[in-house]
Amino acid sequence: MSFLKLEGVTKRFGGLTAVSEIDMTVERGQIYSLIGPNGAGKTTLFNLISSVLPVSAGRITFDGQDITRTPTHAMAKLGMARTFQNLAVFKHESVVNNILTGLHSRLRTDPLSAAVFWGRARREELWARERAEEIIDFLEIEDLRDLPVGTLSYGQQKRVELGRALAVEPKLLLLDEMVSGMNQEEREDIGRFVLDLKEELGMTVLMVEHDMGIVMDISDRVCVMHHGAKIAEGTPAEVSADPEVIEAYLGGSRAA
Amino acid sequence: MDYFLLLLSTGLVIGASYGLIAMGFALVYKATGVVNFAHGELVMLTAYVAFTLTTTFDLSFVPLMLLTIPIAMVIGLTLERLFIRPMLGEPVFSIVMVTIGLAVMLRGITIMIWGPDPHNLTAGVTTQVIMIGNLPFYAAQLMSIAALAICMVAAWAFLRFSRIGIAMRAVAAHETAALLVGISVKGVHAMAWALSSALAAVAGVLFAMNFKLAPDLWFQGLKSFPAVILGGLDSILGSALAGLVIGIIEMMSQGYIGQGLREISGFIVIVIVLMVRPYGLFGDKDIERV
Amino acid sequence: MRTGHFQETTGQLIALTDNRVTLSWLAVLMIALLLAPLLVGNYTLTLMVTVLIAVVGAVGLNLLTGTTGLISLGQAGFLAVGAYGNAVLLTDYGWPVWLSLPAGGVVAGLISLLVGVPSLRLKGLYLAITTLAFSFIVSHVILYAEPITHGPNGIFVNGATLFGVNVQKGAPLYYLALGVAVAVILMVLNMQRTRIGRAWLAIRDHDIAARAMGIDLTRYKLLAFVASSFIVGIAGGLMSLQIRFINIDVFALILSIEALAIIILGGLGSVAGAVLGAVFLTLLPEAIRIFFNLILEPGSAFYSTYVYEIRGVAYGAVIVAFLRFKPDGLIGLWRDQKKFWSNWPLAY
Amino acid sequence: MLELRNVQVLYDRAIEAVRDVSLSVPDGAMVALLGSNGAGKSTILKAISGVLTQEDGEVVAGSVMFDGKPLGGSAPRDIVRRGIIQVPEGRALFAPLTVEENLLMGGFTRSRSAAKEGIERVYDLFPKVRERRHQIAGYLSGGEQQMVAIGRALMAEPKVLMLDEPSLGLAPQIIEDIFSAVVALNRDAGVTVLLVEQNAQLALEVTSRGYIIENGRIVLDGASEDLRRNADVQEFYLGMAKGERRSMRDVKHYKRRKRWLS
Amino acid sequence: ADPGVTDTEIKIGDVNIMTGPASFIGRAVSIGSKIAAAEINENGGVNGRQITIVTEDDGYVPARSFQALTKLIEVDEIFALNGTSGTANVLAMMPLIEENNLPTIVSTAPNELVYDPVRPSVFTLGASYSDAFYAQLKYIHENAEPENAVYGLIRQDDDFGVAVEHGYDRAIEEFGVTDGARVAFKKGTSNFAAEVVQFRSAGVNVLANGGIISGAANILSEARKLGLDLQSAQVWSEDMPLSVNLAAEAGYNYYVADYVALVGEANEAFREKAAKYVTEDDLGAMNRYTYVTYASLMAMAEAMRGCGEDLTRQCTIDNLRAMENFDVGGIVAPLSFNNDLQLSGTALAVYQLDAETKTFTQKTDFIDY
Ligand SMILES: Nc1ncnc2c1ncn2[C@@H]1O[C@H](COP(=O)(O)OP(=O)(O)OP(=O)(O)O)[C@@H](O)[C@H]1O
Ligand SMILES: Nc1ncnc2c1ncn2[C@@H]1O[C@H](COP(=O)(O)OP(=O)(O)OP(=O)(O)O)[C@@H](O)[C@H]1O
Ligand SMILES: CC(C)C[C@H](N)C(=O)O
Ligand SMILES: [Mg+2]
Ligand SMILES: [Mg+2]
Repeated sequence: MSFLKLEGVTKRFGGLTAVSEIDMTVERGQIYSLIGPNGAGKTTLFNLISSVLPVSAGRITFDGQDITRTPTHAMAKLGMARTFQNLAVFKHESVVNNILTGLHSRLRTDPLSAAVFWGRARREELWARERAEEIIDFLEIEDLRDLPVGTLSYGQQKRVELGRALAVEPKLLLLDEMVSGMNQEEREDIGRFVLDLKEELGMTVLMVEHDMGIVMDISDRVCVMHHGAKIAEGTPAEVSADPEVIEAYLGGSRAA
Repeated sequence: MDYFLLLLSTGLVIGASYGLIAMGFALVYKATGVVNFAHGELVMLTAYVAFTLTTTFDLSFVPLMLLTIPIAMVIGLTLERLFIRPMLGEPVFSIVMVTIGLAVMLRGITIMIWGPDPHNLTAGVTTQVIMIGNLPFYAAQLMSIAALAICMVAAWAFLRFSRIGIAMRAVAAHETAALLVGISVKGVHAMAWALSSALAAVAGVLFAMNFKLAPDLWFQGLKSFPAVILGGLDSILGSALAGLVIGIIEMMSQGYIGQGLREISGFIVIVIVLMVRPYGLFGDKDIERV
Repeated sequence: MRTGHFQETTGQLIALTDNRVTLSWLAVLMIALLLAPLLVGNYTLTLMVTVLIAVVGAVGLNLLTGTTGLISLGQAGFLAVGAYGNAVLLTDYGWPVWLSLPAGGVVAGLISLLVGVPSLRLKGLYLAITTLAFSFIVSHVILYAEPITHGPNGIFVNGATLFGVNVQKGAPLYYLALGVAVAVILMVLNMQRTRIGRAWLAIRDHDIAARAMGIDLTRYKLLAFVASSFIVGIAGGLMSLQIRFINIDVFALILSIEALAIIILGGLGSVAGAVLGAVFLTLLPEAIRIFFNLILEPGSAFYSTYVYEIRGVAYGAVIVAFLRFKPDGLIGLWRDQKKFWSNWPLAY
Repeated sequence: MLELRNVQVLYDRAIEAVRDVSLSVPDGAMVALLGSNGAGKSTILKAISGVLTQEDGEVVAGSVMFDGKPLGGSAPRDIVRRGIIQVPEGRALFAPLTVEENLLMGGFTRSRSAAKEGIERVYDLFPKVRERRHQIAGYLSGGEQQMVAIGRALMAEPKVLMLDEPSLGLAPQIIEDIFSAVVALNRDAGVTVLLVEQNAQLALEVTSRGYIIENGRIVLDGASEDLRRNADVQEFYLGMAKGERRSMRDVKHYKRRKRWLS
Repeated sequence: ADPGVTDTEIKIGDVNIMTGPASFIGRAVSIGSKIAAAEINENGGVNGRQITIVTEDDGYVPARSFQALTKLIEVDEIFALNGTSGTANVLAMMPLIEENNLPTIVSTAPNELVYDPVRPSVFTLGASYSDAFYAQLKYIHENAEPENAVYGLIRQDDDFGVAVEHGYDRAIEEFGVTDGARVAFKKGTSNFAAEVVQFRSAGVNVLANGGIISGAANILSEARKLGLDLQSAQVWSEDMPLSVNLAAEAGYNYYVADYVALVGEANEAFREKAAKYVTEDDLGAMNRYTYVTYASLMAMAEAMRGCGEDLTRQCTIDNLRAMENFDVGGIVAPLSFNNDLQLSGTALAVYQLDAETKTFTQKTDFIDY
């Protein structure tokens, strides 16, 4: 049984079909990349999978459940987390608070116990803080910990977003152009890190990237979208050799 | 039928007044993203200025407006310069609060200058009753409706034929980016305030002519909120139209239901409309894309 | 003094404050507040009660507007509901005040759902005007629901006693208000350092990302409405206890605007800011009055004609001037001071 | 010539983002500014275009000179009128406006007819944008937005073009198009270019000179060619080991602590 | 001794509408106090003690009235209260008044809610709005009623409006006339077009016009537009010069019933006296609220005078309670608080406006209704 399965998934915005009848299967533990020209519909597809937008047609199953109509906020609990292409951080909040917010679905504190901050609320907060600090350490943003995220540089904010998604401890992690705005060294780190997520935690990672370096190096499978439709799928090698893909996306000289 | 038509005609009169005030709100909101809580006070203040002008110089309506409007614009520019411009780049919330503080000041200053006594403002306009068909009107009432129509056409032309209209939206949408393309954010703000004050003057004078001039005139600003919201905060023409709609709804709800509902009917209507259209009838939706 | 203070355990990180200096100052403040009735006159005590009520109301509004980003101009409406809830239950149904006061809050909380549910999709000023509409509608309903609310006649609020002591005036009222204020502040501070508070902040900053993090917008927005109105309702109840007479004129629109002014001047989103703002704005008219008494000859012509209006103008001017120089509010001023002293003498 | 002399920038009067930075961009040159996240690249561009105040930032020391005259204190509008145009990072489009309106605003300082022509040129450069001309800009895909942002800057017919990570989120092919367009502008129209870019490979290929900034200070500068041969630059900015491109699977040094994964 | 009294001074408090659109009332009130105090002080004060007035503004907001009175009691230590703002404002001050046994004469809000139930230290000067409307309608019914009379009522939807409606009810019932239409409006309304259309379609020709100031004027103006032939009864606020200025334009010779002498010798004498004590400006700002406040302070002084050297609140209250036929120069009917409600000055005269000349003529004597 596939981990994430899309069948005939379609999204229309008025007259524009941004995603058109996509069938796609991601297996557990895979690093699966989604590539394609600008405006191909990759982010939209992410939005459909993470239920940020409702599908116009089609069916999505995740970990054995039909999630086609599941509300967005239920996704985290099901084990799905994502980052956003255009930065969707909580600007006025500190880095710690951003990451703690990622832990939301893993905590249960109710308003009453929160109000007295006794018992569960306190225990949970202690636990959450420790998790958050680990993530902060790991991303090497200790010195930014208490700064409002809105004042950070673009790349720093992306990192915070990644931390926030990791805090969910998802089974499936969706990364939308994670490495854009990062330099090579940082990209390599992220690449290495994604591999570790897969290898050591068995996490499944679905990523959208324009950086062919990282896509070709670490993906298990690559799916290519163009004008909302899937035009190719396969291993990195297969895809990069596909003439249609070269024509539509990679362009002559830069095919990696 | 007669009953209905009478209600309708009076609805247009008060509606025109809401529309004119609402347009001023929408204009400033469109360019600055700020609801100017002092707009009602501007309406009041400019009406008082006109009052002083007519009583001092014995002016008739047209010269009065020709004199009042530029003065209003100068007032608007001055307020913008003194109170709003220094807040450029600060959170919208704080700027809105500044307009609230400004409103408090203007209310007090108006009473300090002109005293609390209410006045008639006729501006040399006849108080004879004019019949249109079998519907009676005062001249000043017809002038309100006409003024709304004229301002709507002017606003339409302005927005349609100048890049400033787009620049205003650009400034409200992204101040920094507007600066980076060479738009003078200050200039756009100043212009919005000047034009909005001009509208306030028209609205204020006509309101005072129809409903007396008193230091509670500022309250019409609040009373026009339903129109601004119904039309869509940033839709200048939408607000104008919505003003008429609210005016008519008020008259109808009083004429057919009563129970003091009239004064809140506009607010009830917007609550209902917003449930269906969260950005009013013609407002720009917030763009939410991730 | 503050430099060199580092947190070493997670426990310290989640504590409201782990700073001994802060704690000692708070203790001093608390003691001073507890002793106040012995030290100050009746009028000052009445003012302090008014301040405390404003604090409660502001902390409540701040939860909705500052923390969750849902702008409300409906404060007067919620105050009215809470006040009427308390007054009717206390006076007409003979409930004890320890029940009627929170019950007023509960009524306000429940009624807030009436505005909360239709407002779920609304943003920014559209929501603000809707809450304004709500407060107009509330006051209309109160006026016309004569059998319950006594309509235009208003209600005299009497007979609130705790342990046999009348808590509607003097020191007992002060202690009641102080108790409520402290409880509310602690409660809100506590909520804000749990996932609930963070969910609210997340909604304010980016609602889509909030959803993706597992935050149910409907639930948390409504929770913000209910929690905020509950608190504001209690502030309303306290108002009714203090003034001892309510009718709809008591809950004029100006209250909504002043409440917003309080939290903006205090510093949006911060409980301490709401408290500072409440103290500042409630005492401002008093300060202005004293100021004018000092500079003006009593009996001068100017005095008799204009002094009252000019106080109002001064009130507006202080708000404007303050925002001009400190757009992020009193809490910003506070933080600047802290930053300055903790970095002093080394600049940045 | 655009020149920064010992510039220091503070945010909120407290956070020092840029310290003692001097750099110069000669007329008609293409210069790259590289550095890791948070190094201060965007801050430098904002200091030049005069929009730091929008974020409570301030140039507290040093000066920004253009053609021998200081830019400091000029309104952003005047800086734009002098031909210095910045493509802001993260696109910063006017979201509720249509694509065409966005472009039109890019030509705000120019005449109507010039703006009309400009729009056509942008459409020719980015056919994708022409397709989307009547769409609300806020709903475009990330890459499409980036194209509009660049197009909008070109509308002003810049003398100096400052690009803040123009390749961000763009498909490889489009990146190539943009870079060749910028190179062409530089070559044919003599437009001076200051390029902030994470894609160091590309940036050092097209520019003649490069600055590398870390923690708010310039740590390295020189001819782009020389930089490309510098071992550190190769290691950290170009992803090469011993002159060869290395695969990410082989990245072993992975200096991040693994604690979190345990 | 009680607070507010020294060997040389008695402090009298005044909480009033000194700011905002209704501040002409507060201003007129303080002029009344000023005249009375000046007159009393000139004549040797109250047993040698000079009267000082301490005024606080409430902006017509009840919560602020409460605060203001607290300040007057606690900080200024007033002895008695003589200016009391609107109805809701008095009610908000009531607990404090009772608690401090503060001698109080309510003169600007003679509302049933204020004097019934009676509070020991509170005295009310004036007729009720209810009686005022009844008086006018009665006069119209008996002297000026058109053929086929159809009555109509427009009133505020608050305590004040309720009182107006009571008078209307009483008239309708007593005269057995047709009740054509009743409408309520919210305080602050300025546009009454729909209401007047309602009156027209109901054929109303006798109107109980509960609008105040520009409201009343706007109602009449709409009526003129629709060509209504009206006998109109007004709130007494419509006899203030500033209201007349607004409303006369509509051309209706409307009625008011008031418990002050608007015309005649007493009024002239009062104006003459006033000219001695206040400025030109103040003279222009005088209106009926000046007269009533003057009258009530004179009554208060009289009561205090009766206590001799040993002035206490209780004694003042007792004297007020015993007051009978105290003459205040005819500006209101002689005052007698010695009744169950501690209410006096209830005798009303009906006046009619001449819209041309903007002057009133007195149509009836002062009569109790
Ligand atoms: N909410 C929306 N309303 C209208 N059109 C939309 C909306 N969201 C996306 N689109 C359109 O759908 C198309 C696909 O957009 P999407 O963001 O999915 O592209 P993408 O593949 O992620 O591109 P990029 O690589 O540039 O990020 C684009 O043409 C975009 O303009
Ligand atoms: N508005 C601001 N307020 C406070 N600090 C800021 C602000 N903007 C940036 N900074 C700080 O200044 C430093 C430099 O930021 P800048 O945006 O210039 O970096 P950058 O080199 O452009 O990085 P990136 O490659 O991630 O975009 C960062 O450490 C950041 O935290
Ligand atoms: C303005 C007045 C006619 C109001 C009235 N005094 C009241 O009871 O509030
Ligand atoms: Mg995308
Ligand atoms: Mg940057």
